[in-house]
Amino acid sequence: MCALPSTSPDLSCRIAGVRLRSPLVLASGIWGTSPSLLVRAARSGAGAVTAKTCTPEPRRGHRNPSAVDWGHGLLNAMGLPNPGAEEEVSLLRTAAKALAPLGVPLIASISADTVKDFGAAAALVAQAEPSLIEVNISCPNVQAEHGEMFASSARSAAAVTAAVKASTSIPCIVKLSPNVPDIAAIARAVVAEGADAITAINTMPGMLVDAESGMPVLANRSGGISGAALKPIALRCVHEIAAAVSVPIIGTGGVLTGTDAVEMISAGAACVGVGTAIVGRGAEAFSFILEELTVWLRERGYASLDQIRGRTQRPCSPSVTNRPPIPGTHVS
Amino acid sequence: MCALPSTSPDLSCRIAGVRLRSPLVLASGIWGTSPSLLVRAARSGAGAVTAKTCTPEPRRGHRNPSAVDWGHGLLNAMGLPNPGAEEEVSLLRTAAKALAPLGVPLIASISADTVKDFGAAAALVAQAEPSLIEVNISCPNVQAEHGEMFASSARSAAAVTAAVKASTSIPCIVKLSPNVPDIAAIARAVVAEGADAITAINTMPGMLVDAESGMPVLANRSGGISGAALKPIALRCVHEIAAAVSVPIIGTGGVLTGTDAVEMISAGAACVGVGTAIVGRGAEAFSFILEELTVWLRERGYASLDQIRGRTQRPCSPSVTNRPPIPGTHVS
Amino acid sequence: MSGAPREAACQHVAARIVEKTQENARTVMLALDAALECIPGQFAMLWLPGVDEKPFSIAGADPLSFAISRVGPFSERVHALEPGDRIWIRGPFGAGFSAAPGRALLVGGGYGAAPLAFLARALLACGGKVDAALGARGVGDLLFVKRFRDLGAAVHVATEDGSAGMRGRVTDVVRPLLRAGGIDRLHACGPEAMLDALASLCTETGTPAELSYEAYMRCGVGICGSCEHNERLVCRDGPVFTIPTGHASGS
Amino acid sequence: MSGAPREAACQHVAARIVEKTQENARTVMLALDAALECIPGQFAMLWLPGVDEKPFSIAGADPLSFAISRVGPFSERVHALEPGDRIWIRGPFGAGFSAAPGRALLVGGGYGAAPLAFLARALLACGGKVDAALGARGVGDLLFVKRFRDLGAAVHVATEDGSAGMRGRVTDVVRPLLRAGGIDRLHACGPEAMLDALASLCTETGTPAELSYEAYMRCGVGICGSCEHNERLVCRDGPVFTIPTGHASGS
Ligand SMILES: Cc1cc2nc3c(=O)[nH]c(=O)nc-3n(C[C@H](O)[C@H](O)[C@H](O)COP(=O)(O)OP(=O)(O)OC[C@H]3O[C@@H](n4cnc5c(N)ncnc54)[C@H](O)[C@@H]3O)c2cc1C
Ligand SMILES: Cc1cc2nc3c(=O)[nH]c(=O)nc-3n(C[C@H](O)[C@H](O)[C@H](O)COP(=O)(O)OP(=O)(O)OC[C@H]3O[C@@H](n4cnc5c(N)ncnc54)[C@H](O)[C@@H]3O)c2cc1C
Ligand SMILES: Cc1cc2nc3c(=O)[nH]c(=O)nc-3n(C[C@H](O)[C@H](O)[C@H](O)COP(=O)(O)O)c2cc1C
Ligand SMILES: Cc1cc2nc3c(=O)[nH]c(=O)nc-3n(C[C@H](O)[C@H](O)[C@H](O)COP(=O)(O)O)c2cc1C
Ligand code: FES
Ligand code: FES
Repeated sequence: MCALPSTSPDLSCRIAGVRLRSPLVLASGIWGTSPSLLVRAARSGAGAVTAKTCTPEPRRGHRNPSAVDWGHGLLNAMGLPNPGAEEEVSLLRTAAKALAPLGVPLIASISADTVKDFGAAAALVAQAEPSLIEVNISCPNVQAEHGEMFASSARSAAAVTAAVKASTSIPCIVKLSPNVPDIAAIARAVVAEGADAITAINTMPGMLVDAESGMPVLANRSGGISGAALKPIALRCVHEIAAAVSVPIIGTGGVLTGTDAVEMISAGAACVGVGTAIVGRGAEAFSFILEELTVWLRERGYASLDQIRGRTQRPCSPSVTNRPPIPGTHVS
Repeated sequence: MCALPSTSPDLSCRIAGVRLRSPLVLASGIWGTSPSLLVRAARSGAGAVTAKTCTPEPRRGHRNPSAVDWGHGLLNAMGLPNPGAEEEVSLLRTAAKALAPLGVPLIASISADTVKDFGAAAALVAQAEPSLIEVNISCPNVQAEHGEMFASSARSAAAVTAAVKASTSIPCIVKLSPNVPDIAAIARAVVAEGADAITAINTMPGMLVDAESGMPVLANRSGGISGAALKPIALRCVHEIAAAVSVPIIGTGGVLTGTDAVEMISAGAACVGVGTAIVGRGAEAFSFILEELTVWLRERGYASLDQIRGRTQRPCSPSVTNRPPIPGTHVS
Repeated sequence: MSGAPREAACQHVAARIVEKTQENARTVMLALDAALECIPGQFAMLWLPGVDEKPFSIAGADPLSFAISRVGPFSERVHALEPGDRIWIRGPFGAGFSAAPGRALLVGGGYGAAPLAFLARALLACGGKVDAALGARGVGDLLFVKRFRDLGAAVHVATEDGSAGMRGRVTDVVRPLLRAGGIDRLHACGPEAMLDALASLCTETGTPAELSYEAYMRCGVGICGSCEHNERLVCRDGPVFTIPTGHASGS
Repeated sequence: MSGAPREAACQHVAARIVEKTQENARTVMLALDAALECIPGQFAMLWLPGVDEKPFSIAGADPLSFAISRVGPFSERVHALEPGDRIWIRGPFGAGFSAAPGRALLVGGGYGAAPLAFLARALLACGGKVDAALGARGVGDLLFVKRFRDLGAAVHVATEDGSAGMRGRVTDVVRPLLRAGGIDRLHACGPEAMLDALASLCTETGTPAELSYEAYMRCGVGICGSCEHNERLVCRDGPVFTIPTGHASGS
């Protein structure tokens, strides 16, 4: 072990020209768009906060049960409850004002049922002048026009990106979904249309069943998996996207500890989304994770996040050792 | 609670005309194709056993680490080590002979890099006269001709199915992958080409990162998630497939207990694949799960699995209660 | 050693109703055959598969009980259940009341009394003294008067229509009690307007207080933000909040 | 209370080498700064990221130690490490030896002695007596002669080339010991041929035995079937098997 350097490591990072003093980003949908709760996340240590996804029209969301802790994370189908993009603008304005003195940028989040409406929603929330706009094409709990998420194909993901880019000059982040065969291809498609950053990933579709009643646990039957069970899926997606494109990635999914954040940045993330950690660690999750990350870096003498970013991309030397034997050939 | 009926519930089920005395199926890749280990699974309570996937040529598989228990299941990239289809035929023959007196059918499993080779592999293993042939188009640890799994698209999945069906009259089961936007569409495509049953699901692609070295933990970098973390993904896939097609489904993924088996059958599975349970519960996992399932059914007065199958498909009455309020509108 | 993996603490448990008691015109008490490790003031989610899931205060731990007032479609469905029927629960959620010796005044508005008899037993068990002030619109909404009397508490009643006790609001009976002094702590649960009035009274008289709030709940685990009340999450920071600090109390 | 979630028992831990001791011509003993709760006969996987991961017997628990013989590319890489360097471990895996009082004969072939000094300490601690029979091709492959002597064990040595002890195989020194009687139990680890010969000897003389086998390991957790040996999984049912039953021993 080397002696601890007296200076703290530099935890700042950048997304599309926006500087974050901490790499932890409040994930969309966590704590809604309540300005006071967004401020609470910022005070706890979030370097940026993402508002709840809003849609052109208000949505009531699904009935309960809408979120269940199943022991390996959370399964949720909130159903995007939100007051609609117009009302959202005033919430975002209030939030941005409260966040400014803290130096914490606000990320708006939008979703819609059609490509055109995505553009309109972007133009609308842009009025509140958020630092960034996240384009949620990957919510598993709402249906798009063709019955599939826009994040399902490179073509539809690109179309949404183009519509949003044409509607606003605020940098935009496209949020991708894990349940596709080749997430890198989707990433390339949205970057080709001008996406300034990528959030990877949204939840993975899943279902829980209550054995006694034989009913799905969620009122919406299926929902999205987040938390611990999502981490290896997210790490794999981030690793693949980082190898395919060069825009910054908000690595999101199952980051519960400082070590998880190290792993996510090692896989190539510019910064790290945090959501479900709050269920296990409470509202102070950000400060805990930030402290753990700081100690981890300091103990190992790292001065900045750049020094650990993308390490999973390094080539390894598999020819060093003998190859495994062919199995089964000796079986009697 | 009702009094326990004196008779045991009927645990038998059918896949494509083949009768299983127990609904538990040893999943492919567990314990390889060693005849003595397949017999061990049968003795422990498996109603059918699936051999390790074989490929036209022998494969050494990947270096270690090739399987890691990460606390929420297993991540593995064995890399399909197998002695090749020709050698496999003699292993399958030995296994089938040993299993016959136990009344436990043998399921062969094949994979290949091209549609044509799938057909050839099917014809080859058919020589050993397994009761069923499982077509593994969903191994995340090998690459197909076009760089994607055959299970990734309805078109390629259907092509493989057609090739296999043309090569053998043994009923075939197609094994699907969860990382697609719409698994029901793939299921419909393979059933249209004559698939006699479906196994859902294979592992979900994921990656673990070692924070200290910044390296992926698996020698193959990414691998497949199985066990606890996979269960809600598998339940959702089985539910969606059962709603789309009427062939039997071997519901596979994260079944660790008798209650898990109940949930899987409730989601529409004809029978239940078991793999990673062995890591936590040992070689006797089958007998434990079978006993738990039996007790569960008996305590509730169910006489057979038919009485609990597909309960998640029942309509619910969401209009009974008031809809949730639109959020955010009262925020100060 | 069958090595069966443990279940998550917060997944649903299918409980069976073992007893159903009519408490007032619109409230039944359900005793269940399940157990939750909990303290007074915490709540659970009650689920009827295919119908809905709603939050209810834990009204007793042994047996696990809930006092359910019929106010709408879900509570109506629950009222239709009989002993032997199933109801699904998960919990406990939230921060409860703290139990300390001294003289405590428990203030319940309508079905807000639900967690307070449970709390009274905990207070008495740790050597405290209990007064209860119960308010409602009319006698048909008054909850737990007999239960508190049976516990030996002094019970002060107010109804808006004067059908029982003093005519007026529960704050009208609380005010003189607080001003008279001798109350070490106030614990209350009920409608927001009542809680806000009590908060002013407690601030005025310097009485430490724990107030249990309601809010519309979705996730119940502090992540969705649906239950925000004055910058705090009722499901997680609360439902019990202390004044004047506004911080969560209990464990 | 930062509420940090627990890590899985079987994930890799990055350990640091604190001591490196040359034990014979091709074997080094590495002491690490990590801890594993384990018993003698269990093994761990040693991982060098980007290189490979291989199974090694735990040669001591305090400090956690491994005796590594240089036989190929991976063990060569491990030999190149120095104190202060990192090596990754996960485990323990498998079923170990059982420790009981009485007179035990420990038989090691080559680096098969690796778990036996650890076992000797456990046997002595529970009141047992220990004889050791160590065999190797030549003196350069003999392992732990001094360690066993330092523990007070009677040490019997055989080398095929006669460069130390009796010329011959270790079974040649074991045979008379077993036939003479007085050995309550035999524990052995080494090449399969040695173990099979010992199994016959033990059956012949009615000596209960625990034999530790090797096999090519992939998963290490009993799921892939790679390590099957006589219908059993070496990584999980073994590596220690009892004869004549063939069942796993230890905990
Ligand atoms: C922490 C907490 C503890 C509670 N404890 C009790 C109790 O012990 N006994 C009891 O009878 N009631 C209790 N309630 C209120 C109970 O949740 C509602 O009465 C119930 O949800 C009404 O459902 P409904 O379909 O019958 O009526 P609805 O027509 O849906 O609603 C009637 C009223 O209840 C409110 N409400 C509806 N759903 C919720 C929800 N998910 N969360 C909060 N409020 C809601 C509505 O805003 C409306 O004012 C508690 C609420 C909370 C938040
Ligand atoms: C349960 C167990 C305990 C062991 N304990 C020790 C020990 O304490 N000290 C020690 O020096 N060695 C031990 N070994 C053997 C050790 O794993 C091999 O020496 C090592 O893997 C060789 O790797 P290599 O690249 O240096 O040589 P290679 O050239 O890869 O192999 C040399 C020899 O080791 C065998 N081998 C290679 N990989 C494995 C594997 N994954 N599992 C089993 N055998 C393998 C090969 O078949 C070959 O015979 C143990 C093996 C097992 C199974
Ligand atoms: C309760 C809940 C609500 C969510 N709502 C949204 C949302 O509105 N928009 C969105 O893009 N993602 C939403 N998500 C997904 C998260 O932003 C995040 O991508 C996911 O939870 C994975 O991160 P985690 O494991 O840290 O929670 C939601 C997640 C949860 C748990
Ligand atoms: C070590 C291991 C090896 C596997 N090998 C194969 C294989 O060869 N062919 C295949 O179709 N599936 C293979 N699988 C996937 C399983 O058959 C099964 O679909 C998956 O593990 C989910 O089930 P589980 O959660 O019960 O393990 C393998 C899984 C594991 C853990
Ligand atoms: S109900 Fe979701 S945060 Fe409280
Ligand atoms: S190494 Fe995989 S079963 Fe033993």
